[in-house]
Order: sequence, then structure tokens, then C-alpha cells
Amino acid sequence: MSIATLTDLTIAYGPKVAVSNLSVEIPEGCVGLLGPNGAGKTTLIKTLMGFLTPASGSANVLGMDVRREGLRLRQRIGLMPEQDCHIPGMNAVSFVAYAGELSGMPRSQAMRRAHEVLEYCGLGEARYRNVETYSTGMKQRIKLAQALVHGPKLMFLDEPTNGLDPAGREDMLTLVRDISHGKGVNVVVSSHLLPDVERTCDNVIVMREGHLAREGDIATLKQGNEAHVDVELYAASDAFLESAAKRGAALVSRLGSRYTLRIAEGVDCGRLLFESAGESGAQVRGFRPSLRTLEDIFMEAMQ
Amino acid sequence: MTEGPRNSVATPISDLTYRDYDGPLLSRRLRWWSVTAGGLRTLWRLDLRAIAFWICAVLCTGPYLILGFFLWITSTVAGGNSRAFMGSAPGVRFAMLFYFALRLQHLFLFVVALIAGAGSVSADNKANALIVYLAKPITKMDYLLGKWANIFIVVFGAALVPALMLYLYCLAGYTSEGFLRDDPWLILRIVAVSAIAASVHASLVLGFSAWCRTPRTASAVYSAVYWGAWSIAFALTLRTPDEDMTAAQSLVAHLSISGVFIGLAQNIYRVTPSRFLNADFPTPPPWHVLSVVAVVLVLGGIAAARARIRAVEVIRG
Amino acid sequence: MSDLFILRNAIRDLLRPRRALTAVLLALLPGVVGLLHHLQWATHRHAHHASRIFEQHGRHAAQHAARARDIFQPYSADGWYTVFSSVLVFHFVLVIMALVFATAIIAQEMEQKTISYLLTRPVPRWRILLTKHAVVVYATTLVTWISCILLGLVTYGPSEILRSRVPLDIAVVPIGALAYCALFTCLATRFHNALVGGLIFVFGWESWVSSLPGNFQLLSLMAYLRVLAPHGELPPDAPITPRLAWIVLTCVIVIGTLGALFIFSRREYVPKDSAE
Amino acid sequence: MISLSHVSRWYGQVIGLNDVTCAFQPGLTALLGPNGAGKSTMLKLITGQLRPTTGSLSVYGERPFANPRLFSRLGYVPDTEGVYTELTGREFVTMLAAMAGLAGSDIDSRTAEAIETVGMTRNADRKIGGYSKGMRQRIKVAQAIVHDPDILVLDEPLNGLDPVARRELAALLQCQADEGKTVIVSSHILYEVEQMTSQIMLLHRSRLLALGDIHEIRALIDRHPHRIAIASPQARELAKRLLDLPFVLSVRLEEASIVEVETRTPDAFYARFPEIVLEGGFKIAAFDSPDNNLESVFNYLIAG
Repeated sequence: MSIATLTDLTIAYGPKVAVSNLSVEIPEGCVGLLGPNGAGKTTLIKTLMGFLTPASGSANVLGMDVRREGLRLRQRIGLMPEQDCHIPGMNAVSFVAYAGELSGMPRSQAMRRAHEVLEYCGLGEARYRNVETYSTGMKQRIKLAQALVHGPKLMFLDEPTNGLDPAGREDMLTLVRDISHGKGVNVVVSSHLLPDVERTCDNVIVMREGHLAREGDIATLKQGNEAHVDVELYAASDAFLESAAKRGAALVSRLGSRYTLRIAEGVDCGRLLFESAGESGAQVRGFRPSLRTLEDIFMEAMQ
Repeated sequence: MTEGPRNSVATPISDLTYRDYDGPLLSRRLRWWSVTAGGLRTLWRLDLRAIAFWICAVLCTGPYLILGFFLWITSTVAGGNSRAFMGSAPGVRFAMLFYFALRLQHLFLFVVALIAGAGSVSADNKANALIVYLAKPITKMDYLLGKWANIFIVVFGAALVPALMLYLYCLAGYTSEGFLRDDPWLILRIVAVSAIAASVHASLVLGFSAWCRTPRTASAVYSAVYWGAWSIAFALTLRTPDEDMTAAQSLVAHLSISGVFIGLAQNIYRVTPSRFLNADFPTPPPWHVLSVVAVVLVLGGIAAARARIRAVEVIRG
Repeated sequence: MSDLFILRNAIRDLLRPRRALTAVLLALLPGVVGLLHHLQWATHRHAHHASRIFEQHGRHAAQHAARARDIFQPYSADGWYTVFSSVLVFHFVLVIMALVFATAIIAQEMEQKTISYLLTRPVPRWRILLTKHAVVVYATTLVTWISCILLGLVTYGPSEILRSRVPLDIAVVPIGALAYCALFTCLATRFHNALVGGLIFVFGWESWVSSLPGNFQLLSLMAYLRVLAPHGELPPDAPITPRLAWIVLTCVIVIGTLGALFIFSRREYVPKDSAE
Repeated sequence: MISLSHVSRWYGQVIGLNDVTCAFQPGLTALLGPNGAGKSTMLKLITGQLRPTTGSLSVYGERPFANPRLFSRLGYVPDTEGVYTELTGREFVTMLAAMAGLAGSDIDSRTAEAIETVGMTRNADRKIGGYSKGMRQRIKVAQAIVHDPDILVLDEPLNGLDPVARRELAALLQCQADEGKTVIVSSHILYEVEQMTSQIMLLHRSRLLALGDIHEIRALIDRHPHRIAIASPQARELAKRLLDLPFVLSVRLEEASIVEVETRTPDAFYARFPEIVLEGGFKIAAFDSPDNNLESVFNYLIAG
């Protein structure tokens, strides 16, 4: 079952067409929305939230038509915007409670729910501080909290891990993964950091200049050709390449001390690599069948 | 077998991770009130803005207190006769007290409106808060109406409460001298004048706040416009005291923002031009002219603010 | 070559839409007010109330005019020109323009967060500031000239304008612009929100200190400027003589400008929020 | 080249850098560290926008603060989004090129060349206000390389770029470094930095935590033994066999076919392991060290 179906949707800002007849099903769970700058990702999010009326085609989100039921739609959608945004002069609790009230929750429910969501987003101890004094990481969490407070069924996260340091990124990714699996909340993550998308999302939609470039779940897209092997040596060594070539391994690509070799069928690549290393005096630091990363898929889609 | 305390879930350990919210939801018609309530709550805190606001609110009561005090002093000295203070010039009635107090008070009323409203939209622009508001199920009009009502209630309170205090004092002390007989509808006139002043201020402050990037520039621009208009209107009507203004000049004199609602107040209080505490008041233009100008100001301010808030570029591509 | 680009950068700073609008409005303000007033009251000439009228509108303007020895016809063109030029052109347009433009050169770059591009160019900082300062002084003078000429045209009419006080005022304006711009640029390099400080100095001090009794005038820059372009003869016992005025104004210009250059070269300008 | 000795810097009570002594060599160095660790402060000190509160800092032997002689050899890309929105890309780069002291004649040619290298020729004549984040970043890099500086300092250049733009920028910085320039890049996106360089400088709590080649640093962290995961059908026998090696600390069987080994002396293990596999005829599907990447080294160092 899909949470949103788009049938040849076209969206334009005056003459400039941002999205041109896009037909795609957004599946449940966590979906990655990828694409270079200017591919129409944010325009699509704006339309699915009922801000923009599409030039032609139709979009049906959570069973509601985007053109007519924008307001009712935003009742069940949460947006975590890319830019820093907060309501000035409020501390975390009153800000999140106010966001709840704006979504229609009565004041008492909003206050209770604010505490709960802040605790969940890991801002428990900083909940009485003014939002202006927050660090980048905490600002990202409060943006998530204000989007979660009214219990949305669909969340749009725009660059959730942007500008976060590795530790902050780790926490945010676990949060996104936890919400989108088994809690009845579907999440659409629009991000440029592909390993992050790889770690949280199951499906991915790649857009390019307003068109759909790739679509599907990540596991199937990553099926690479098993014949290729990524080898990492302690130090680059051409001798190793020659001895490997003697045993029937062809060089596909190299980056510093990392090589990708194509090995004939049926050959035990472990044995082959260790023998070549032994012969050429190089030290193998690791090898594995080369899996296509999401970045490779993305780059292919961009050609 | 008595049941032990059972929590709502079958298993003894309840799951404290994220859960959905399916509690009650209010109807969208009242959504503008939560914006207003949010704004009003910011005046209860102990920050500089709230303190400045309460000081100005107290100053707003100043003129009424002073007039009440003088009324009390002169009437006790002259054996309880209110005419002693107000003078026996024809047409001078209790309404003159309230009109004169409003003339003295309009500076503080302006400052109250500035503190309450200058940051209402501009601070949101600066902190990019519009995305948060408009990503929620509220429309632009809810947002604007809420902000407008926030400023209106604050200024209306600052104008009405002191007037009511003086009204009650006169009611208690001077009904024997015909305070009620003199003008039974005075209380309604006071409410009307306060409402007009509050709505004019609310719309204009909202309009300027929407068009300026920071609260400081919004208050600077509104002050420049408010006092600029007042001083130009004053400069253009310099004349000798015993010389009357033609109707055109009187219109020019009232064409500043404060001129509009003070002129309307004079019409509503039906205070004919006469000398009171050696101050002279030019005859105001007729009320229907001024009320047209007032309506234009009120609607113009809201329209200007609405034009500035467009949802589309709220989320920049 | 790089100075040409700094010049263009500075001019672009000043031509921001909001600032250009303020400049145009202020240039027209005195002329419009003078015109409106001229039309309103051209027909109501009542000589016998001269002192009351002066006492009512603009006490400091009246002080200047009253102190001048030859009490000229109160309702003559000179009378109204003196009032409006002193109140509007000098006390308002010149000072506000100097303040708005002078504080803009640094505040604009800081707010746009583009100052780091300028400060990492191989151009000495004082050259950058000096070019920008020169543009500001030129712009302030230009706007004040326009407003003064407009007021003169309205009050005297094109025929008499050359013989009236306007040319003297026109001559004094550049000096005033130099002095005020030096002061405000110095303020702007040192303090973050110099605009607010400047406004307080202008409206809180300059405009009414000259009407205080005693020698408070010595502390107001405008008093010295007015001495250079007296409207009517100066009383002999006046505390400020033209010579003293010249000395003080030159000192303010030199110290202010050099101070601004020195501060700008020494101080660190980093946009606040990125000081992580 | 660029050397700091006991440099520290405060903003009022907020500490930016605390007693850092280090030097930057030609080539690409990545400046890493959690938010608020003082990366921006260090870059602003090097580019002469800030003065150190204590200690001294020298670039080509001179103090960099407001020092015009140095700036002609310096290219700086700020982290803030500040741009002259009313200029077009070409005007912006031309202005800064002229102010960088280029001779009048070759300003336009160098500008066109710089804009070409960052791939912005198509949008060069549009207003920067209308640029997307990626395009702004590219035009900011263009202004930094237009006067061919010897030192190139970039503050979070990869932030907000899409993968295509990121890869191109990484390649551009790589070739600038190969030309012998000193390129300093501060960034959070570790897996991107990993592909650019192995020279890192790690700041933590405003102090210098690690400086040098990532592999050497990883080897030095003996508090965290090396983990090596081996995928093999005969996992259990291999595990038994590996246990006799003296330098193997622990062996764990993850799933059915994955053996995880911990050792403090990785070199000894990597030397010995091929022989065991060849003798025992084990079939190895894959093996690598999960904590050999920059992110885990970063986490080990930060965890302390």
C-alpha cells in the first residue's frame, strides 16, 4: 500500500517548470528522495504539503487530494525544514507546545505531548532553555520535535543531518530509523548524504531536472555483478597487480591503494589474492565482492 | 483476587518509545486564538520587553489619574461641586475629561502598541518562523488575524482600563451632579473610542512589522511615520490663536495617524470646541470623513501584511 | 585598479533600495513642507503677532533668529527660509543622511556576511574604508544640496535665489557633511549598532541643546556649523566665533576620520553567529 | 609555511582554541572535529581575520592579521552563506580578482578560467541571489582560486552540496594540492574527506587531538584493539585455527559464516593470515577491518 500516488504531476513557477509529469508511488516506511540541487525535490515536498497547486496532473497523499484538501492534509503531515527556524523568544517546551496548539491540540494535551516528544528527541535536559541558545545539533532535534508533536502520519525531513558532526548524525539517524519502522509514521528523507540515506531508508526515489531518474528499494538496486572484487592493500604496489593479472584477474579501477579487480568465474578469489600478495610482497588489508553503493546508483542515474 | 495495578498494556513493562497522538483536536475556527494567546503569553515573562510593556501600561493610566485627582481636589475644596474644576464654560461636560485624557495619553498608547506589535511578524521573519506556522494546518488569515488580535487586545486594554477607572470614580462621586443624566451613553463612547484607537494601531503596526526585517527597524519606521505625520500636520497648521481654521486646514491638521482617532474621539464624545484648562482644540472634520480614513488605515495595514506573507517561498527551493 | 572596484562596491552599498528611498524622501521633504506651508499661509500675513508665532513653532529656530541683531521682517521669505532650513535641512536632512550612509558602509557588509571577502583582500584596510567614506561624504553632500536648493526655490523663487542666503548654506553643507560623516563612521567602526546610538545623539542631544541657556552650545557640532552660515548678523558676544568654529570643525573631521581608519585596521570583524 | 605555537583564542568567555601548536605542510589537510571544536576559529586565525589571544601564528614567517602582503597568496572560502546577492557570478569573481591585485588585462581571462574550472560558465551571468546552495558554493570557490593563491582555506565547502558537486569539488581540491599548494579543508562529511586525503588534523574541545596520517593514528590507538571480520563458509574451523595465534586477543562468531578477530598488532596478523588460509585451504569470501575507516577512528579518538 502506498501513502502517496502521483499521476503525471507537473508543477511550474511561472515559465520555469520545476517538476514535469512525474508519476510515482511513494511506498510506506522510510523513503529517500535524492537528486542534485534544482532537481525539484523541495518543489515536490511543497506540493505534497498543499502549499503549491500543481499545473497539471494529480497527487493523492494519505487518501487526500493535494489541490482541495491542503489544510486537512497538513493536519497529518509533519515538516522538518532545511533552514534553521524557530519561533523567537520561546524556550523549547513552550515552542513545541505552541506548535502542537497550532495543529489544533488543546493547550493541556499540547503541553503533555511536548514534554514527551522532547524527551524522545533527546532534548530532555535542555527543554527549558531558549531555542536561540541551542547548538546546531540541538536545533535539528527541536525541528524534528516540533514536526512530531501533533502525531503526523507522514513526515518530510529536509536534510535532517545537515551540518551535524558524526556523533550528532548518528543519533539523528537512529531517531529517524526508529520513527519510520513500526511506529505507523512514514518518513520521506530528502538528503544529499547518501550513506545516511542508505542507513535509514528502504526505498529511494532519484529525481533529475524534474523527471524521475531511478526508483525502487535500495537492496535490489544495489545488486552488483559479483565477479568484481574490491581489494585494499596496505600500500599501492604494481607488482601485486602483475602477479594477480598472471592469475587471470583484470584491473577495473584503482583509487590510491584500493583496487577493483574482475576475477573469472569459479576461481577462489581469496586464494588468488593471497598468493599474488605473497609473491609480490604486498600486504592485503581486506577484500570483498564489490557492492554497488547508493552513490554509484546515484551517479549512474545522473549520466 | 484483586487485580494489581494494571497499566493499559497487557505486558508488565510498557513501551516508552515514540507513540502516536490520537487525542482530541479543536476545530480550526479557533486556531487564530492560539496564535493570539501565544503572543499574549510572551508579555507575562520577566524579559526586558515585558517589563517595558508594563511600565508603559502604567503610564497610560497617568493622565486619567491626574485628571481624577484634580477633580477630587477642586471639588472637595469647593464643597463637592464638580463645576469648580471643569469651569462653567457652556458645553463642557464630563465627556471633556475623557477626551482630554485621551489627548494626553496617545503617546503612551503608541509606545504600548509598538512594544506589543513591532516584533509580531518581523521577529518571525528574522527567525524564519513562518515555515513552522504555515507548515501547520492554519491559513495565512488565521496567522494574521491572531497577530492582529494580539496587538488589538493589548492596546484596547491599555486604553480602556484607565478610562473605566475614572468612569467608576465619577459614577461614585458625581452622579448627584448629573454625571449619568448628563450623558447616559458615555460608557459606550469610551469603549468605541478605545476600540478605534486599538484597531488603527494594531493594523498599522502589523503592516510595518510584516514589511521590516527586524523588530527594531519596524519600530523605527512606524515611529518615523507616526511622529513625522504628526509634526508635518502640526507644522502646516501654524496660525495665530484667534484665527479659525478653514475646513480644509482642519482636515490637514487631522491627517496624522493620531489626528484620525483623536478627531473621531472628539466627534464621538460630542465635545464642542471650547477652552478647557487653557488648551484650545481645533474643530475636527466631520466623523464620516475621519471614519473613512480610519477604515482605510485598518484594512490597508492588514492587506499590506497579507501581501508580504506568501507561503510559496516560505520553503526556499 | 582595485580602488575602482571598491568604489563601485561602496556605491552599490548606498544604492540599496531602502536607503535610496530614504535619500529621495529626505531630499524632497524640506521643499515639500516649504511649498505646502507657502501655499497655505501666503494669504494670511499678520505682522503684529511676530513674537508669538516664533515662540510657538521651533523654539531653537526662533532663538537663532531672535538673537540675530537685525530683526528682519518675520513674514518675509528670509523668515520662513531660516526656520525651515535650520529645522529641516541642517538639523534633519544633513544629520540623518550622514548617519544612515555612514553606518551603512560597515553594517551592510556585516549583515550580508560578505565582509570576510573584503578583509581577506591584499588591499590595506584603511584604503577600503577611506574609499567608502569618501563616497558617503559625497552622497550626503549631494542629498543635502538638493534639499537646500529645493527649499530655496520654493521660498525665494528662481529669480531671487542667488541673492538670498542659499548660496552661503550650500557652501557650508560639505563641511557639515565631512564633520558628521567622520563622527558617525568612527562610531560605526567601533560599535555594532551605531545607527541607534547615532539617532539618540541626534535627536537626544543635537536638536535641543542649542536652545539651552549658557555655553552648552559649545558641545553641539551643529552650533559651530550654524556659525559658519549665520542667518543674519551674529551678536558680538556670541560664545562661538567663526575662527573657533573652523578650528573645532577641522579637528572633528581629522580626528574622526583618522580614528575610524585606525579602528577599522585594528578591530576584528567576524559575523557573530559563526564564531564557533 | 603555516605554523601555530601555543595559539589560543577566546570570545569573551567562550573558548575558541586552547593552546594549539601545529604546522601545515603543502598538500591537502582535512580539519575535523565535532561542532564547536574550534575549526572555524582556527581557519579565521590563519586567514588573518582574528588575532590569537595568546601564542603566535606565522604564515610565510609573517603575522597574518590584516596583513595585505600575505593575502595575495591566500584564497579563502567562508562557511557563511553571505554573498552579494545583487551581483552576477562573473561580476562577483571579477571584483574580487581585481581587488586581489591581478593586472587589469588578465582579470577577465582569469575570471573566465576560474568560473570554467568550477563548472559555472552556464550560470555565470545570472544574479547570485537566484543561485542554489550548490551553485553559490561553486562561485565562492571560484573567487578563491582566481588569483592562483599558494594557500587555499575552505570552511565546510562540502556542506549542502549534492553528490555530483561534492565529487567535482573534491577532485578540484585534490589537483590544487597536487600542484604543491597548501589546501586546508574543514568538514563534517567524513566519508567524503576519506576519499580526498589521509592527512587529518582533529580538534576536540578546542584542543588539538590528532595530527597526521590516518593510518598511523589508527595504529597508535592501542586502547581499541583492531577488529577484523572474516566471512568464510568454514568459519568455525578457521576460528579454532586462529585461536592458536599468540597475538589474537579474542575470536567471536557473528553469524554462521562470519568470524571477528581482535588483535593489538594488526601488521603481525595481516602477515600471518595469508599463510594460514593457504595451508588450511580455507575458502575466504571476504575480509576487512570495519574500524579502519575515518569515522570509527574519529569516534575512538573522541570517546577518549
